Amino acid sequence: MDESDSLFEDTPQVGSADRLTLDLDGWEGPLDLLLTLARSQKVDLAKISILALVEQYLAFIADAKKLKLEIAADYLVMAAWLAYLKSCLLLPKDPEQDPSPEELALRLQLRLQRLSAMREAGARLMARDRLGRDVFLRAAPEGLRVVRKSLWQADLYDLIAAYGNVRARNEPAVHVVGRRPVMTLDEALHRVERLLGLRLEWTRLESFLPETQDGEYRKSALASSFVAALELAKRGRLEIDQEAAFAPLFVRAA
Amino acid sequence: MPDEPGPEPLSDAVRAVEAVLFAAAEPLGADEIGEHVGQGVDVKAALAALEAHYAGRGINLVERAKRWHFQTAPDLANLLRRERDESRKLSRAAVETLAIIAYHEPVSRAEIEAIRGVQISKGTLDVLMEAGWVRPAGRREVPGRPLTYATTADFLAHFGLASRRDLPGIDDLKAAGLLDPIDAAMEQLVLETGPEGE
Amino acid sequence: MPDEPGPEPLSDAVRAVEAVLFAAAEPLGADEIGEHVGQGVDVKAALAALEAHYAGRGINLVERAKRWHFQTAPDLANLLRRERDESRKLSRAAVETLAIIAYHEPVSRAEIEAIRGVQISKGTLDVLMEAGWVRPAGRREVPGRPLTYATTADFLAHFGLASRRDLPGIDDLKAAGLLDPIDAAMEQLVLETGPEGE
Repeated sequence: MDESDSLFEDTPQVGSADRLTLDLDGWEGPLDLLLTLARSQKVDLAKISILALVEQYLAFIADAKKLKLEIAADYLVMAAWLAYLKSCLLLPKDPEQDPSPEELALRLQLRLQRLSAMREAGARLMARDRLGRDVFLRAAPEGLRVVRKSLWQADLYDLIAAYGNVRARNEPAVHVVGRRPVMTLDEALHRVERLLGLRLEWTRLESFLPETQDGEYRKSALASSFVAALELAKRGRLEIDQEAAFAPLFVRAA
Repeated sequence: MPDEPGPEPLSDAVRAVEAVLFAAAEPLGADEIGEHVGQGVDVKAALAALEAHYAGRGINLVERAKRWHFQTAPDLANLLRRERDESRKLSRAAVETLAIIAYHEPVSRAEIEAIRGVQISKGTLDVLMEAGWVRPAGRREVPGRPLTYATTADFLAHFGLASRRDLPGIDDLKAAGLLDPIDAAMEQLVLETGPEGE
Repeated sequence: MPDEPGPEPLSDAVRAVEAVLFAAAEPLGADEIGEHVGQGVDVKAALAALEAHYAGRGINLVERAKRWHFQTAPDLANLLRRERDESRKLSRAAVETLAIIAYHEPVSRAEIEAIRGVQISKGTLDVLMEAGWVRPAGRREVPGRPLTYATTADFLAHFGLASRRDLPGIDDLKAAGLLDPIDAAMEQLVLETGPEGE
């Protein structure tokens, strides 16, 4: 709020362009300064002499320069533009010039009128009976309250289904392991040892398995027979040969 | 408006006292009012006039312990507190808890949790009590003296039950397929991972 | 008390609306009042009756931006104004910016700057928005899509305006074309004075 504190209260009042109480920081830009100068003409802004206003402004800036005041660039830009406008207004009319100097002067006048109108509107707003300054609300209102009351919804089916869920969820679970046909290791050892006596050459391990249609039992028998073959090999009772990984296993009596 | 008289010319004193009391943050004594409205104002008379004026209105001027303030007429207090009903579906946790209480009452919170297999939050029981379906039902005479809960008459009325005996038994539930373990397992998964948990 | 009539029988509607508005912490619209006083109450008629009743009193019922509130009568400001209430003065930049927004809304920052002839610092709009008087009012559908600003209901309430039509002198400014952009005003002037040259 850099501009908020400094700019409102201490706006310099300039009676005329001649009597300078120079503080360019006091204006909010060239348009503000122009408006202040225009008001010193004491006529309706619609009837103001733009040429006179230009003279006032240029004189003001010249004085500021004489006093070696630092002048912000935008004031100098405005001065240059106004000097140009002045020369256009004074020179013989050039019909080719667009926009015409009269139009430029009129635009400047309209801008000043608008700024002036808003400045007055602002002042009138501020002078109104303002809440908290001139008029007051009730300081301690009881306040209105809206109490939200929940109407809970559930029906009987929800209720009994929920109970069913709870009970089902926490019903003690009984796990029954199904009986599966297996060939025990002992059985396989016995069987391989017995059959081995009948085979003299390399024989595939699978040929030791019993004839069966039961895939589960066959798998069990194969696994048990393999372990039995390893056990018998360890005891030096047979040899095992396999040409490659996952290739068929061959056994023969040692 | 037949019942609203047109503006009457009021004394400055009455207007001033009225405004000062209205804008005051606290009840004011006659002295304090006098400090605001200035010397030479008959504050007491103004207060009496205002008290009479507001006696039948929506707001009254009242004196409490020699201090005065405006307040809403007591018979209109209900207007200041407006209730808005909002229909809300009970959460699954709340329905289950309610069901367990209904089947097992009186039942303590620990027992509810044991049956549910899941902890219940304080809010769940609060909701059920706010709904008027569950009430505290005394303490159980065991170590810790836990509070037990039971259902209310409103509960029976809301669910259309003549008595708790009307609740279907376990066998009925089984027959209705409500004890199907696979569904229950799925429900359990949903409960643990779903957004509806407590 | 010759100037204070005795209590008159009031309609329930008037009493209820009076109580609700008195108790409300914020200005209320007719709809909101209706929600409190219930169906079947002619809120508008009650408001009109109350507005008339309080017109000459120490407190007044006023409408601001279609919302109603009680406030103290402006002529009693001197009794109620406390030193600490003297609100910080707005800077001239802020006052002008506020006026430009109020009279031209919605208006972009560039348009405000064009009227004031200087850039506005970021802080100026912030101060007005912080006061709750100005709000962003959407973007203008032109290249760059500049944000526009407008005033709020609080602005109208603070400055005692029922609506923007009550802005001081707005009709005259409108009639004089002083709220139109300069280009539009120039065209208008050319039309009025007839084509020159060409």
